[in-house]
Amino acid sequence: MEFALTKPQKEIRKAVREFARSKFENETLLELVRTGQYPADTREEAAELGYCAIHFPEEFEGGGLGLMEYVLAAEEMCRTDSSMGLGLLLASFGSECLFRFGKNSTAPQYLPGVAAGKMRCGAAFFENRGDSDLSGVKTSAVQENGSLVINGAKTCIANGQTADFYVVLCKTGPEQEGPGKNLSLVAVDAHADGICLWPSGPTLGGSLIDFADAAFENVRVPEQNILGRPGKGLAHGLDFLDEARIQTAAMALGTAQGAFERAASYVRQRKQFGRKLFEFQVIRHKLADMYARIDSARWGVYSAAAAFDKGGCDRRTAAAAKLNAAASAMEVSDEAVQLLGGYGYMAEYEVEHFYRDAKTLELFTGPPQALKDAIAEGITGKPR
Amino acid sequence: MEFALTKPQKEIRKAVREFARSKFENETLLELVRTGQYPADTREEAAELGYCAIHFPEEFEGGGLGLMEYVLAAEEMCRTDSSMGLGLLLASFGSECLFRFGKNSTAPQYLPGVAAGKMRCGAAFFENRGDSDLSGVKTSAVQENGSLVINGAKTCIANGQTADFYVVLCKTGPEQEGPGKNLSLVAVDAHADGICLWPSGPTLGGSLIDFADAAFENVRVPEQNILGRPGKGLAHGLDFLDEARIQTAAMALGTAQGAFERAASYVRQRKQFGRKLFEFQVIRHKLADMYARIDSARWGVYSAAAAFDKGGCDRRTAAAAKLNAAASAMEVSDEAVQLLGGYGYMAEYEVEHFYRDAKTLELFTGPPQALKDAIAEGITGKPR
Amino acid sequence: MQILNYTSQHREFRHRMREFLEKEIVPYIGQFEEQHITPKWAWRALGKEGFLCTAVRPEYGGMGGDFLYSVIASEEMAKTNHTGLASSLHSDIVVPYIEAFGTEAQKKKYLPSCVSGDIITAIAMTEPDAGSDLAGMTGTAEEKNGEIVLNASKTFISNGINADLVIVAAKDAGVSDPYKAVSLFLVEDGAPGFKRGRKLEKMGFHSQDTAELFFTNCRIPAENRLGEKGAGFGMLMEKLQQERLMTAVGAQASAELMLDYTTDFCKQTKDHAGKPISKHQAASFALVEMSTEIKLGRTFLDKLIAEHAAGEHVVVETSMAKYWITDLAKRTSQRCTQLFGEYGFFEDCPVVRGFRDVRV
Amino acid sequence: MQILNYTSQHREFRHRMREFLEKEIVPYIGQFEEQHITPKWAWRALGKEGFLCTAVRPEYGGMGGDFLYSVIASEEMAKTNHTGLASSLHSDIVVPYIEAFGTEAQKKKYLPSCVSGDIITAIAMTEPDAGSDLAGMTGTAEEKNGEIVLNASKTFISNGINADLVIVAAKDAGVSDPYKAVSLFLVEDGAPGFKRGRKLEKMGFHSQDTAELFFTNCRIPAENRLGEKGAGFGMLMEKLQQERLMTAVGAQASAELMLDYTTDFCKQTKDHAGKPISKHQAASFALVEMSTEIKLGRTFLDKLIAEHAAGEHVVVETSMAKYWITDLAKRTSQRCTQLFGEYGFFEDCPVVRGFRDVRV
Repeated sequence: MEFALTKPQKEIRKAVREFARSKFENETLLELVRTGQYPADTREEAAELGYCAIHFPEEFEGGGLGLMEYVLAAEEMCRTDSSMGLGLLLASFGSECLFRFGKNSTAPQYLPGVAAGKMRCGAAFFENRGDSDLSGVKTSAVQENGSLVINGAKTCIANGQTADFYVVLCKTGPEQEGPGKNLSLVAVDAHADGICLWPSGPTLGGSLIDFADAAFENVRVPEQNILGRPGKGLAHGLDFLDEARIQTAAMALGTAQGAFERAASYVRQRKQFGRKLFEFQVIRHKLADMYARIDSARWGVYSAAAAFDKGGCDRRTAAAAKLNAAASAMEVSDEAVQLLGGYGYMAEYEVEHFYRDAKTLELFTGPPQALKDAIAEGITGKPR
Repeated sequence: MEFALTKPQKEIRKAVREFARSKFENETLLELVRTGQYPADTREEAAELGYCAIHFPEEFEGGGLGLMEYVLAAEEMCRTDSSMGLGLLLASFGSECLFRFGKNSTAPQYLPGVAAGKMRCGAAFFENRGDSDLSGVKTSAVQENGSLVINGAKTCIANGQTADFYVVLCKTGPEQEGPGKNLSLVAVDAHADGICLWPSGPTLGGSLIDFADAAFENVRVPEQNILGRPGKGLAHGLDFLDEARIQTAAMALGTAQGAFERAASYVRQRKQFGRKLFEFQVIRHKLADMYARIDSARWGVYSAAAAFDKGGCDRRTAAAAKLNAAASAMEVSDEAVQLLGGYGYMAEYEVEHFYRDAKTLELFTGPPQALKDAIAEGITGKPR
Repeated sequence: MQILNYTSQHREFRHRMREFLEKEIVPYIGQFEEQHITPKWAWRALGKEGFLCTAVRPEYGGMGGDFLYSVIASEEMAKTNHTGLASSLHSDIVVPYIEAFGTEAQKKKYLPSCVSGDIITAIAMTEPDAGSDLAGMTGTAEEKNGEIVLNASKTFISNGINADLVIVAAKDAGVSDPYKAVSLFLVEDGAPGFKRGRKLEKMGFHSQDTAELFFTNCRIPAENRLGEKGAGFGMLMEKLQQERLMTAVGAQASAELMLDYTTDFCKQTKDHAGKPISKHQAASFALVEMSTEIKLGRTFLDKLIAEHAAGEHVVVETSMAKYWITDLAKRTSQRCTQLFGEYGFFEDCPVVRGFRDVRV
Repeated sequence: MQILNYTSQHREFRHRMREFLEKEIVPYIGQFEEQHITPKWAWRALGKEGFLCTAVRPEYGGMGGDFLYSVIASEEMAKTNHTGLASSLHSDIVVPYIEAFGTEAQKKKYLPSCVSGDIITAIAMTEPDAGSDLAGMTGTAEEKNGEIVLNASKTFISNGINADLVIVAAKDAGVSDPYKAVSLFLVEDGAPGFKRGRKLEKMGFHSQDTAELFFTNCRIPAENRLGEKGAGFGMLMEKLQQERLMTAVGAQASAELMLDYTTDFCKQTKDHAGKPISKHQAASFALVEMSTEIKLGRTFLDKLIAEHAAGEHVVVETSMAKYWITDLAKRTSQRCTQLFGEYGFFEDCPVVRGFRDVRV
């Protein structure tokens, strides 16, 4: 077994790190985090270097690389700054659905725009804020003269108000069929008539991303906008979620690493009671715990990504990678806030937004309870 | 990055698994665990298949393979049964010192016997039961007419009364030099005059291994019995400890996995309140937690072993691998005991000795506080 | 502020019991642990000194002590760091069934010997396939010719080997509602068809004789029913609060004992530089953190003891206490052993027995 | 058993304050949070109704209430789920210094306005480079021509912008023993050389005006020394118990509030099958586990409140309570947000403000 990155992987990681370090500037960045203004320029610069579509096929202007390379880039971005990382990475959230489930006519329409850092995607899956189970989707898409007519409401859509297109999980079969059956993923242009949007409200973290709720009222799209196989929307949605969980896990990993590095550097500089903080055994042990906690998450994320690229990442592996990485981000950023004392609470010292972003990542793409349900299903099958 | 075992690695793992499953029989085994009687026959059978010296050089009848292969074998043995695994694996504990630090005349004398499953090694490092810091070693080895004369006392030596030779960490410089300086590792034949042994007392786990204390009174061994470089005993001892920690981590990993599998199988069979236990969400989530916990430890152990084989495993990586694996063994076996209810407490259902072995592994080769000291030193350097 | 108001009589009782245990019991505990049973003489010695069943009323031979005496006896027993003399089980869990639900004849017959230690009791509820699910119980009781015929297998029965008298829960096969089918029965040693299985091999509790019990067409006189027919479930529920509370009392005392042992060890053991381990910052923080948790448990528990003693209904809170405090004892055992370093996995490390025993 | 004996007057006070807050304060909290400060009118309204400084004796304008009034006021404020009206800091931490250590003239001058809310107070101890290490403080005070000249930078000062009166800790540069060098000083708004820095941007506590304060050759009259010269350290130590206790009181109330919000959410929110989330086994266990921990914290805290009110020395136990209960509040915030699923990271999720605020 080899535990070394390939040379191109190392190069990507290094290049992304350098990009992030040079472009994510503390003062501007804190201002963005505070105001939630989107760093459109930085995204375009990232896109020019190919960082907005590392894992898209080349035919859509992507890098043609794997999820592993995406993971390495995501980790570096979030390590440099979690909020900036989330801002750049989540802008394309959901666009994978346009190429993962087979050729689709909408892919050339949107993906190059995403790859260029100009377009954003809105994944419109959830309808119930408190329940992340997708099988309860009720938004309907009914065939009518070669079109699909969509009616329903979605909540908590990332890039909700700024997206150029949406990936909407719809019920394409009769309502009485029962939950989860006959769903389909449908690409919907943001300019289509009948979409009404309003902000889902400000968020705790991920503050560069706008979340919105949407109502679809007789929204018409061409039939061929169905992504993947009609009626297989739930399976596709869950498959996408596996990929999204590995992506989120990578962001969490970077968030943990970034918080750890800030804390380590703080305790090396800061004096108290006549000694540097890092000389106190209790502080040292906290650093060691943080280090070991990150170590315990990192390989799981990498191995899930590697398995995904080989086509073999099962649901529980992706879920476990995210569960561990998100928990590690929470614990490590929590400890970082603690280690910085009063400064940990201050925006200026950054770790406070790492902590808020960690919580956001923990709940996005599946809170712990949903991940545990998925893992348990992998172990014992579904319960009755 | 590849996350796949090589074909030979997979084969070894499979072969060891089959060996363990066929040879570790529940009833005999529980009797052994209860009485602490050593399974000498099973060890010799394992040796015939090459499992007692996978990572020894071929010239000493070893398999000439890496620590990675040792790790895979150790995991499978402890997964099948933690006590049996520890019994077979720890019999050679410390013998790596005879070949890791350069050619030594004692290697051909003992290693083939260990590889054959007939000889055992006693690593005599510690002198203070409550303090695992090796730099405080006081046992002296003084040069006298081409011999070394050893005086001092050691505690908690694994295979203490059954070892054929000891690896003794001695002070070879003047006492006033201060702690840690001028130590050397010395191989001592168990038949040498002046060794007095007595049991360290029964142990909580690892019950097939005998632990003893030893007093060395004017014990004479040839000068060339110094292992590695004279005066570098502390460095060698710590290097050995890195390897030993990765080994112990692998045992802990197998222990966790074995406890998890027993618990998963129990909750699948057992009915309560009219349903199978595994159908209760809380039980399912516990299984998921256990699975994710093991997942969070496994890759760290493998990557540390892979790095070790490449010559590049730093101290903190080994320490973090052990910290995570031991914690995972404790948590998972604890939960397994809990999930089995009253049966979890009964010897017959096995998980209780997994739990005791997990605690033993957690403290052996460095309790958490020592590991955290080591990790912190890797991050910030030594404190003043 | 003292939540519990121990009187000087209470303190004198505690002192007397502690002295007795140290002199008469503690020296033999090693033997009990090795033999996997605590001999009956130890029970009788305890009874003779008045340390069993302190709550039983004087007319049945007891001292009629208040609940604090039970707490004291249980705590002092826990501080001997062994579990074989399961006197709290006998005094505070099993015997109260007889006193609360027994007929006058039953009470006259059994209670004085329970107090003296001549009768050791056990309670047999758990079955191999039902676990803690009482409604899933399958053991049956049938009335035939003025006798009761029991058929049941019971497991994990503490005092199973020593018990001279066992309270057995079984169902009337004719009643379909499981909550109305259970009755309790008093089965004496030697009843025809009552057999004890093997002593169970366990992780800990080595001085205690946990066993399987088998009742095969076991015949007992009809008057050995305890309480009303079909009222078993209700009786068990009624006693739940005290049972849970006593479990918490034992676990709390055990956590306190382990922390004391560990604190002593850390103060007395020096590192190679001559500095006590307790002065290592990580160890000293660990001790403070554990003692904080233990104090929280103690305060919560003391309040419940006072409430229980005052007859308040605090069954939810006692469940919480049982859950949290047994977990506290487990966590404490896991963390304390760490502070002993390698010594922490040797049996003569003073917290190792606790590490095994708290998992029951 | 009630550990704390609230009288009907206490209950009436609590009721009155709750009603007042709901009507007069809660509707404006969103504004306070947005403006990153709570306006002075809110303080005055509170003072006017008698909810500030309840402990101050009647001769200085207060109601001379016992410690339970302070606890009630602090709890009711915590239940408004915001931190801007830091009345507990003012009433129970800062003002007690003046009442305990002030001269008659100082008390006459300041206390009535503290009670009425016309004076808002702050305490300035922490310095940018010294953190919680008081001995490492570098701010100095020198007496010159009957005046005191202060030079110090202080940070993380709650009420920093609003404060009309600041208690400043500074050292006499001439005294080498750091424990004998610290004195406390009363600095009024407008004192020459006293400047406020920026409001600090924080993770939470948005309605509170935390600020840096600068004293540059700041001159105050010599009679503005509070207490004896060099006695600062001792005064700070003397007040530590109440400070820690009040922190724990606030954190406990906050944990209880978050659990209430979460329980309500889980009961009201249904999954797609129409089943309330609270009936999902994992969620219901999580709620029970959290409520167990919270009850443990509550019992421990109530006992300490009773002991503190009775004048007992429980400074170690209050440290434990502060450590454990603030951690409890943090854990509760982390676990509660999980139960909200994706909604748990939206600001209008009711526990999100708590998630941010408890980290202070």
